[in-house]
Amino acid sequence: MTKLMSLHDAIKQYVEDGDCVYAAGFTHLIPFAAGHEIIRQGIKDLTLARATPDLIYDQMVAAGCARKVIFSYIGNPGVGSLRIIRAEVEAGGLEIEEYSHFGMISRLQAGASGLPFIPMNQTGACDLEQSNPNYKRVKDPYGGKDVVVLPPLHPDVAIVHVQRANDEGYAQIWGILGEQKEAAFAARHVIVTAEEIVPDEVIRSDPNRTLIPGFIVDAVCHVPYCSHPSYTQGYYDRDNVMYLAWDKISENPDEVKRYLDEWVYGVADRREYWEKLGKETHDRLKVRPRFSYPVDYGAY
Amino acid sequence: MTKLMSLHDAIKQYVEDGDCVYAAGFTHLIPFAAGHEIIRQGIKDLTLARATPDLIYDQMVAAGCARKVIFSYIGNPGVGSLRIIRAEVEAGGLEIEEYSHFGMISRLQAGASGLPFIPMNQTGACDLEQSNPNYKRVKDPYGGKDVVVLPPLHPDVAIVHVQRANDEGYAQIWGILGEQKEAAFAARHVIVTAEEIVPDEVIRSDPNRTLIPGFIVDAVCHVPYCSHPSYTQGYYDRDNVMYLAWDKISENPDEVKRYLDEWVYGVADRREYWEKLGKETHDRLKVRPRFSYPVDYGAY
Amino acid sequence: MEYTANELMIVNAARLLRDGDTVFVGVGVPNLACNLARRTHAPSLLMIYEAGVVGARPARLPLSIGDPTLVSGSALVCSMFDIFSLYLQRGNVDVGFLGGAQIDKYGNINATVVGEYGHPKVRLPGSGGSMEMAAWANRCYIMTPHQKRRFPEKVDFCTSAGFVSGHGERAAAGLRGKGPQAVVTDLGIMEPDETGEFVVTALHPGVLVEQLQANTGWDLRVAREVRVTAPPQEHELQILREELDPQGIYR
Amino acid sequence: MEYTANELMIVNAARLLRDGDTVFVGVGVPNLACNLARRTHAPSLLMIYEAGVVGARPARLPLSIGDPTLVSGSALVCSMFDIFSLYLQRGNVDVGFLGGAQIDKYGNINATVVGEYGHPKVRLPGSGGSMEMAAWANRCYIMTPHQKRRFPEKVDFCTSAGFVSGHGERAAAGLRGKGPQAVVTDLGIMEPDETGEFVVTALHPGVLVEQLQANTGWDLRVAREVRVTAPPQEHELQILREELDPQGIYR
Repeated sequence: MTKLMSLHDAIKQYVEDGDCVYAAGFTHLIPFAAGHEIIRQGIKDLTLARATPDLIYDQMVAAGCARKVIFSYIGNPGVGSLRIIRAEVEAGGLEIEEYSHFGMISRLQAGASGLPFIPMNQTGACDLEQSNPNYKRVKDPYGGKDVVVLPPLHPDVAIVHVQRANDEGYAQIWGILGEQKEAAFAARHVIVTAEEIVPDEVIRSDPNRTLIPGFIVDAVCHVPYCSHPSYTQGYYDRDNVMYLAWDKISENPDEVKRYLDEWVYGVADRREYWEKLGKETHDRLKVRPRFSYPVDYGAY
Repeated sequence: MTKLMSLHDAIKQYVEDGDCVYAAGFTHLIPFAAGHEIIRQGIKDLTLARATPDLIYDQMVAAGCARKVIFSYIGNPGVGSLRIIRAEVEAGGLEIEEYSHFGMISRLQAGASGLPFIPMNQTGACDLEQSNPNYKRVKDPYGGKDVVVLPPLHPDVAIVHVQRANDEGYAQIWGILGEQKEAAFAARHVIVTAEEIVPDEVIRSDPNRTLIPGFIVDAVCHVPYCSHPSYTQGYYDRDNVMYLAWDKISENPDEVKRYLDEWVYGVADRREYWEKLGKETHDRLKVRPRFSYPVDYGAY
Repeated sequence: MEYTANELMIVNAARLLRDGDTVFVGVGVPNLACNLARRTHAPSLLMIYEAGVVGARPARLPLSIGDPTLVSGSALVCSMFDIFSLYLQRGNVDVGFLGGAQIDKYGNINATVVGEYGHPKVRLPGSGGSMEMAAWANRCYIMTPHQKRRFPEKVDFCTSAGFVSGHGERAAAGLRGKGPQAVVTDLGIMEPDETGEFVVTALHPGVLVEQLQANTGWDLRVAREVRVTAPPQEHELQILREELDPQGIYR
Repeated sequence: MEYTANELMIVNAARLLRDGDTVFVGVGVPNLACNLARRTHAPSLLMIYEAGVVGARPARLPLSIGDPTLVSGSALVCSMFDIFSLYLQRGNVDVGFLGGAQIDKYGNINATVVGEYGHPKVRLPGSGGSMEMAAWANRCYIMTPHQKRRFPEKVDFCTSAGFVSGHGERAAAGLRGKGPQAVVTDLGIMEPDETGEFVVTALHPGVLVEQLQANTGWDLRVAREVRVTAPPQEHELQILREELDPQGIYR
């Protein structure tokens, strides 16, 4: 059964005011197009969860979509601060819930596994543990050191961008996997955005590559270039120029407003956004192919 | 640095009397050649751990290699009993340690993760829990039901068969993955057997396919047809005829002795074993190719 | 049309499946029931194997639950750890099929030992994944020939939980699934009443309640309304015999 | 040959790495140190990135720790959950590189907040993976410019553990790794003494102990023997400037 729909419709149907949203992807495959669509639809009071909020949550906070951010690293990777989130936190205008990377993905893993908690070994760094009441300790019943535990995270919606999916939502990813699979299994609803919608036979030619099964997916959206200025391995490069530019833009609220007006509110969808970026940017982000050696599953 | 050596040398160097051995593989990729080499070298008092002991552990028990079996399903899959192990257990001649599948692989996952325990939700079936003191319960600190926990399993040696590896031990697997990765990470030593030793560039053309990193591997052995009568996806079929035949052979101790004499002690290595199987069997197990669509990682 | 006891069980089990169900499949008769349902009233039934295969489309009848024919052309293959945690424990499996040497009044199953655990009279294969399947699949079905030794009042060893020792115990242990919903035998169908005890709810054509009682080890109760199952239809038997099991292995 | 403060730190950090080390690499200067070591005395150094990439061979200098150039041609890519559990927590990482806004006398690092957590003066990016790296990598190295505000006696917030408040506390918490083994700055190198306190053990050429003291927020002790580091060699600088960072981003 096809779950294909426009990204506009998927956001409309599955993201509500007040939801906890997990837009997945560690540097790679960040679904910027979905974040922009959420901004355009004026959705409010979201709890935005991501290991690395990245530019997309800085923009969503700037646009007034969020009341809270759950994270483990709140920087512009390789550049510096996320200025908008940082300013809001310093001003007390945004609620935060903070983990280490392992803590954050352990919460997702617990959610994805239907478990009440996941144990981690102690790290000796207790200040975060003491600042966040979700952290608890459990005695090792085999007599070792106490372990640190965290409860499951069950986002209302996970948004997961992938290289290719079929119309039922079976999705294949290569390159950095981040927490894509765990976010999808942990969430109540799953929106898959894909660079390509491929025939079922492509997916079934390589079932070990499939990370997400269609039956946990609610909507499949065909959104080429969804992750710009993040990237999709094999499809286009990371736009480091934009990551550096945001550092400047976000210094100045007027510039931020101008950016959102032009690049988010000013375009109807991702296709318009990508066209607007222009040939020079397209060329700069183009990637030469480098194919995997195929593997033989055998016809049994 | 190459870790290539013969299977004979790898077993000689890394498997000692009294060790806990985990020959991995759920139905798929069972390293029969390694089990036979252990029998030929007359290694004793082993603790044999596997979710599904399968024919290989039945044969190793018959040959007197084992003092204990750790398992979660002790049958001949799709056929019936493992008669030799069953008879030994009923006669009290073999120590056992028993789990459910999830319990067994949770022990490996805990071992692979460096954790003192892994939680599982309750199953309501408490008889096994009460028969095996490794099972314990832990209170959910968030107020839910108690969880069931198991401690890590750290085999002395894991033996993992794979489709292809480079000479450093970076190993790629497709088809049923079973607990190959977890066994390798949980163990103190790792022996990788491979259908093919491939150039580094083949591995590096598809890094997402690599499940085991070379630096945790001690020995890499080139052993084509290592898993017969189990199978290697894309390389040869499962020999169901042999699985059915073992059910008869293992009814009669004389037949078992004759089998071991002919097919284990009577051959020097896997190459001789495979040749001895003969053309008819080779033809019967041949598989027509069915390739995966390649994926593009991009040249960045 | 004539049919065998196995065919009767397979057809009746297949009818319990709903279109769109995700089913944790074992080999043998459950595999045939699922494939029959897929080819009749439940074309979008999704088959999951504990070996880690999702959406299998086997081209041949597999002997083992980890056969390569399950993999080639399937939609997704993952590790066993993932299949048990992300799929089964997370609640993503609708239906599990169970079997065992003994099934008791409350649907508890013994697949471990006859006799004492430490000194077994008969050592059986053990749980495999059935302990978890019985606990966490949304609903379970049991298929077994109707024989007295298979239906003791209480199992020697509880490998997988039915309603333990009465309704409410599943909830007390926090089990996600609703437990066994039917035992399909070659004589009829038993379903749990409000106390969790299995009672006769359906008889196969021509079978009398007395036959079930004679082959059951506890004082068998009968539901207020007992239906008679429709006999296996010609098209069902045709699919079974011609497409799914042409060699008649499970006939 | 002339060299910059960054080059001095990178070269000295590179020399601490051993051939065959598996290194959990961050971007920026640690990345350069690892690549320099690989091209000089440690050709089999293995680079692991917290994004899940093992054995990367980046063809260009990545801006981000998750750059696609790290993936193409690498030996293995896995999930973040795997990299933190199977690699880091399991004890498969030899070396981690750490940095932060504050480093104290016991090598504890603050990358979270300046001021109070609930009402921060400066909100920093937070832990990322550094909490776990500091705990579980066999040994850690810290690279940072030598400035007084970066070296308070006690950090405002302990994002990742050094020796906590003295030797023995790591063992008491059961931490797998040995903790920070050196702080490499642009003035010299500090290493922990038997109490876990960082003391001066090496000075870069031409630097005096007094300069370190003037730029450190605690009463800095000096090891009995203090060596002078060898200046960056021509071939080291050449590799850095011509191969690794031709645009001079980290010069």
